Amino acid sequence: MLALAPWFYPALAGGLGGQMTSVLIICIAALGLNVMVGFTGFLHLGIASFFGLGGLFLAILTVPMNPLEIGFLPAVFVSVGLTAAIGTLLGSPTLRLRGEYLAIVTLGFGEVVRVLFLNLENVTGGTQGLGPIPPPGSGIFVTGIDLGREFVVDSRWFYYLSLIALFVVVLLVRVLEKSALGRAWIAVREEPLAAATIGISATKVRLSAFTIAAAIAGLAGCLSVASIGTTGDPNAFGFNRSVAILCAVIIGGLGSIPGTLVGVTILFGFDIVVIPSVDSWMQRIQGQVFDVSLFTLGSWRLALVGIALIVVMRFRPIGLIPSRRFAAEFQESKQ
Amino acid sequence: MDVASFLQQCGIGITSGGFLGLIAVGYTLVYGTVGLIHFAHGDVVMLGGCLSLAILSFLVPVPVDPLTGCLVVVLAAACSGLFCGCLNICIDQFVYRPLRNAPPLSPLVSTIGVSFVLMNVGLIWIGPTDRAFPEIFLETTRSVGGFSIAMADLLVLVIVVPAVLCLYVLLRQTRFGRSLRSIAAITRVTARSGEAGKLVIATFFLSGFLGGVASVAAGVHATTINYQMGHQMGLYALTAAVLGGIGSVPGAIVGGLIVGLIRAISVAFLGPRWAIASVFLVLIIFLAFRPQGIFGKSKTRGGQR
Amino acid sequence: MRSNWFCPQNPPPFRLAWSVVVCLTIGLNTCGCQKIESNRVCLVSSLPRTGVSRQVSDEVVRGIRLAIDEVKEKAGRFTLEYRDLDNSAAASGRWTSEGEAANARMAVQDPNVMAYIGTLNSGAARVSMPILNYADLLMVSPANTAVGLTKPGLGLPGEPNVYRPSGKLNYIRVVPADDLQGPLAADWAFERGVRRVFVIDDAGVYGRGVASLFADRCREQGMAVLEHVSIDPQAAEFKSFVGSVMSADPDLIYFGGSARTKGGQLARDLVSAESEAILLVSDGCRTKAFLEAAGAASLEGRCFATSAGLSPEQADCNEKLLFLRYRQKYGTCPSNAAIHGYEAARLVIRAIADVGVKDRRAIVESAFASQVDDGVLGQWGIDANGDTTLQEVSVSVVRGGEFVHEEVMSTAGIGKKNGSR
Amino acid sequence: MTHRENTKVSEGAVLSPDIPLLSIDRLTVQSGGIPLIDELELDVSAGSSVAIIDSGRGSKAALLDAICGLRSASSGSVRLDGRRLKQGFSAKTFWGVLFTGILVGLLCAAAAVDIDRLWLAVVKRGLVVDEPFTPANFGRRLRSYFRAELAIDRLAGNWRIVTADGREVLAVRRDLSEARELRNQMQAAVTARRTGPGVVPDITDLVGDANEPQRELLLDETTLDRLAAGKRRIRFRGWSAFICGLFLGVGMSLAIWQRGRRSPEVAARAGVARTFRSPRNFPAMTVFENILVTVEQGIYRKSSAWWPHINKANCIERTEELIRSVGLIDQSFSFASDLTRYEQRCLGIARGLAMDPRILLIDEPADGMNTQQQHALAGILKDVCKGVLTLVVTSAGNDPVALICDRTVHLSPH
Repeated sequence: MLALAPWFYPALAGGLGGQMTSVLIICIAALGLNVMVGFTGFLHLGIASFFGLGGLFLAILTVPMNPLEIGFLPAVFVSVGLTAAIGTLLGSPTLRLRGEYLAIVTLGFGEVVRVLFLNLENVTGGTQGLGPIPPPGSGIFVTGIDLGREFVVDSRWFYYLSLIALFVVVLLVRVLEKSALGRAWIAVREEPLAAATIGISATKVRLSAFTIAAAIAGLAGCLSVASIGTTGDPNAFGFNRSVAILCAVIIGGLGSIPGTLVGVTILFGFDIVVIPSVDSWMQRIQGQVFDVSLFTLGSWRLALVGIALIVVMRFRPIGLIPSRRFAAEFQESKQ
Repeated sequence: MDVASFLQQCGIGITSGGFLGLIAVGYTLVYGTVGLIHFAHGDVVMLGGCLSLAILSFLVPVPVDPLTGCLVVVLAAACSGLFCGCLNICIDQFVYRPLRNAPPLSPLVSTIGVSFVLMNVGLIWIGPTDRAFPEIFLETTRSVGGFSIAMADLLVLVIVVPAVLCLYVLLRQTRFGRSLRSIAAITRVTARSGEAGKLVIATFFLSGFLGGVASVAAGVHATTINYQMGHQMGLYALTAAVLGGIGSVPGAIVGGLIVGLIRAISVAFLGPRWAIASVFLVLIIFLAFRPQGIFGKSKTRGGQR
Repeated sequence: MRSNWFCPQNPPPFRLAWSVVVCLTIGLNTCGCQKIESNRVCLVSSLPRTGVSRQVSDEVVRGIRLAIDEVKEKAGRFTLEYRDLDNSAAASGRWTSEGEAANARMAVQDPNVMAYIGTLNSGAARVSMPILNYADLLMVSPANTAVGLTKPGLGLPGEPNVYRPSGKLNYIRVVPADDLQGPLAADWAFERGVRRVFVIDDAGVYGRGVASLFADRCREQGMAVLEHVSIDPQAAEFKSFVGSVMSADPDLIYFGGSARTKGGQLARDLVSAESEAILLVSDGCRTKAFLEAAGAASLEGRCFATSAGLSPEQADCNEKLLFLRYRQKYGTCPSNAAIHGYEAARLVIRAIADVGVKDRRAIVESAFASQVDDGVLGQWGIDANGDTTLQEVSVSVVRGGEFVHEEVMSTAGIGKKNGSR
Repeated sequence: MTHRENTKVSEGAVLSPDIPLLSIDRLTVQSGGIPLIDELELDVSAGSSVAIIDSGRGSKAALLDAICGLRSASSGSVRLDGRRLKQGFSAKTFWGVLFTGILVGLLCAAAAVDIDRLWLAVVKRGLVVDEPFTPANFGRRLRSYFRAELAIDRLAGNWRIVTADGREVLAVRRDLSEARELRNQMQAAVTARRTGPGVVPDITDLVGDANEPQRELLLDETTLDRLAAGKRRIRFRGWSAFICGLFLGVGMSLAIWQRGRRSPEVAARAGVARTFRSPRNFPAMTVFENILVTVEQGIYRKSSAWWPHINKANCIERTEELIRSVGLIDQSFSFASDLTRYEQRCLGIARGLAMDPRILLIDEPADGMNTQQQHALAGILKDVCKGVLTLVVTSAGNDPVALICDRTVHLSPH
């Protein structure tokens, strides 16, 4: 049904489709974060930097400004691999730290990556970003129409691409969760001491989660960068983005995949989709009024998002759709 | 780079490190009592800066002589300190207290929500662009020996040093301080249970107050404020708190000084764009060697979570 | 049976999750005027409407609305509808590439949209140009000054053709590119007898570009470029950095950047460090915000700003129709941003009126062909690259707390100097 | 300190004369200066079972913690088969440390030679003067960067002669050929200056005269020296940074390794299993999962493969068998947090067994149980472990569980 929706609603071909696409893409990144925060229970404040890294690698590999213009798919694979590798390298020294310290280290890593993006202008393009990135189908002609053009002009194509990717990632995460590794993650989250005494090396387990999170976020980054056409302003990969994704995961319900999806859909749907459309709608009804300084939701976005977060946490502290595990754990910790 | 200018950088670093330390103390106190990283703290400080901007531009429209300047600034610091303290208490009572025994990450989200709201308030209050702090002194710098000292930095010291001393006295000599330290020493469960509610309120007020004082210092030091300032300084201060070992007050002060120094020196040597990166790199390397920070206590029983 | 031993959670929430997504899809499909209406034309602008750039974009939008107001919302037989899209996001108070791309796609997919006014930042233009180009939609920028967007061989390798995947041109800017402003500023400094310059930029596309062009021209002129440094626009203050500037002891300090990227803070710190050097800033700083942040009093008579075209203060406020209307509507003189917005909108409206049919290609062509005689910025047209033919840069100085026109430089100067070498 | 020992010969007790499985030597554990355990000597021979009896709470738990590495002893040693429960410096560790060191070194070197400028010089400039991106060109540009040779760059139609890192612009020309020629002259001058005395090309046209300095660029002595020194500088920077990074990385990884040496994981890998008095099961996992995860970990522990294959069916077999043996078969799909205290303790023991360890430390199994539960536990322990694996049980007094052991040790700090 969701897959068919775009055909019924041509509005999706336009900006709305693009906005929905970015929501889906952030869903992917959030699933990655959920592996780290939800399953192994460690606070990770730097997910957006991996998001950005994935996109950056894709851009470096594909843009016409750089000599090595390899195709879209291989570029995606390579950049996801590189992101995962970087995740491992960062994780291995730092993952022995205690919760808050690890959180700050991930935060710091995020900032360092952002600063690198900003300052290595020749590599990353600085604030202007790298672009335009040739769309997946560029150069391929199907019955006379250029697929690349379709990808660029009509956002439904990327909508589908990210939808498929989302399904794949959901399946992957579910499989992982049910695997031995997944059980080890949850063991570490629930009872670190006991987990240690049965020989689960918390560091290794967490490292695996960290790497997987990085890889998934990198994939999301690739998709986002490709759908936008440029890496854009590196500040978009900074602390704010990380924190927003984290909030989405937590209000959705830690450790539960549907919860994550709902959380992202609500939070980012609100920020990316609802507010702009409400604003444009309000403009159309106030079309006659020529005063520009009329009230727009946009200027209150931050407050609205913030209040939404506070309220949700106030009334559903364990998230909207908590996983049964997490709920049970919460009960346990209460008594 | 010659010695004089190097010393000058160190001076700048120490002054900026001073108020970073004060803000860091705010983080560390709240963490010590309710075990919460209070992400909104930086934005509370930002609002304090807005208030002090209003006060100062009302009181000193034109530059004045040093003594009155200092008095006015101290007054402003006190006002915004009170304001931030009360603001902090309100935030705690209305937002965090209901979540005392929620899962550990939920209050974190609320703090982020609060910080968004506060940031937006600041945006509405002082607008999106930088706002200049009024000139307070007639002479902006005074050259002593080889290198010149900005009056603003002296002023920052005038604000910060007494604050730190008062804090020390408060924590060492008074009953409040002792019980606070004991709580920070024992687990936080006591703080969650109702009987320590007063203590929690006091803690939030104290951290807010220090934040407010620091905000004036920050404004005087940077000479402009904007609504995203809180986010920036919050990051630095949080880093300072962690570097010093989160939960320990002297650690926060020392961490603040270190962060300030690193920042100033990296600005001088590597250029302004690498400040944040170098601070965080130093943090990461340091934690690899000493994972519990400078003054932090290492947990004996397998230290996860 | 055994399978769910391993995971004690049950799938139903999934359906819930998906249905939420679907509901959003259904609920929001109403936005965007989809049905083709024979006598209505949409005119969209995509600017950062929240956060740091709010002030500037507000002024641009005022200009646009004024232009539409002038023609009573009529362009030929069409009634104009103006939609003011936002390309910035809440979390970061600046333009986001997602927002920009979404706006561009919305405009492309809406058959009524015939022109796209934007963007404020050259970086954002890089996002939307290829999209709009594929759809042959006219894009008029009131503020992009990055050289590579239009001029072949001047920007990055491959520019500007990478932005023109369809091979046709559709991008016009009513504001001269940096390669006019930077060098002319250098010439001005040279004529003032400046010999030692210290160049600073904000590490942005615009700032970096204009600053390095200024620096190069200075070298050509034989002035000593002591250093060319990029500041961190996120930093709170530049005290320690200013120290190193002072130790270089320049005659003139050039800042390429805007008030949004800490231009004001920098100026303030420079002054408070008691530098005797004159301060020359690019047109991004020629705003009230800059003066507020820097403290106008301290800059009195020693801070100069270049701006493309004739500066508004030069023509006093009652001369031109625009100024009159703008005054009576908003009570102030229009800033450069407002004027450029106004000109962009006027260009578009004329093009639409001339063509008279909803044919995007035709509108683009007539826009390229258009020639403005009664422009606020003087007489100008559009050259083959889509650049304005405007060749003046006006220098203004801070007096009495605001920028006052000083003199006009023109590219004639550059030609002369080139001849002499 | 005295240990009153009374060994009673019970049927099936394995009294092994050879070296004991677990040997504790003069172990002292303190918390906050107060000695919980003082100079304890204890040997447990393989297959035997020991009950450690003490009325106080802390010291028993402290002993078990010290054995399984949750708490570090202030003096003395714990040996399993005569080997200390500590991670040795294996070849794997060595390579890991070395790898980290080299990696950090490379990062530092990249930062020192300014990777950004390197990219500019190697990738971007080639495109500017559009020469094809071939390995040959790549190598040439790389070398010329590390030789700090002058290069040609473009900005908005101006051809500029710049230093290799593009920081310093020496001259600006309007057409390429002119710039090229000038660049070659200057490069020749710089090389001559670097290689010292020898044939010095005529560079007077480069050194403009001071009277009319405006138009022509100045390549004065100091500039020449600076440029000539460029090669040495960049090499020096790169190498020194690499060395520093190497040491830093090695130091970091060694520090981390040192910290991780004496950790419960190590003890567990060596075959020490331990249950807690407050049974630390995984509350939000079903009983089944609780045991399954432990079984899997046991298999991981045993297999030396990098990615050991787990036969799911076998795991499930073993799990069910264990559940049955502790009599939790009815609760096997309820969350551990829903179990009664007794059941939780059973689960804890089952988890201990699931690792199939060489020695099992059980912390106060009898604590908070009524007598028939104690007897039940005793029964379980008896028929599950007795004679099969070594057992160390702590308890507060001579309760049934303690009584099944071969011998009892009273550690009583006087």
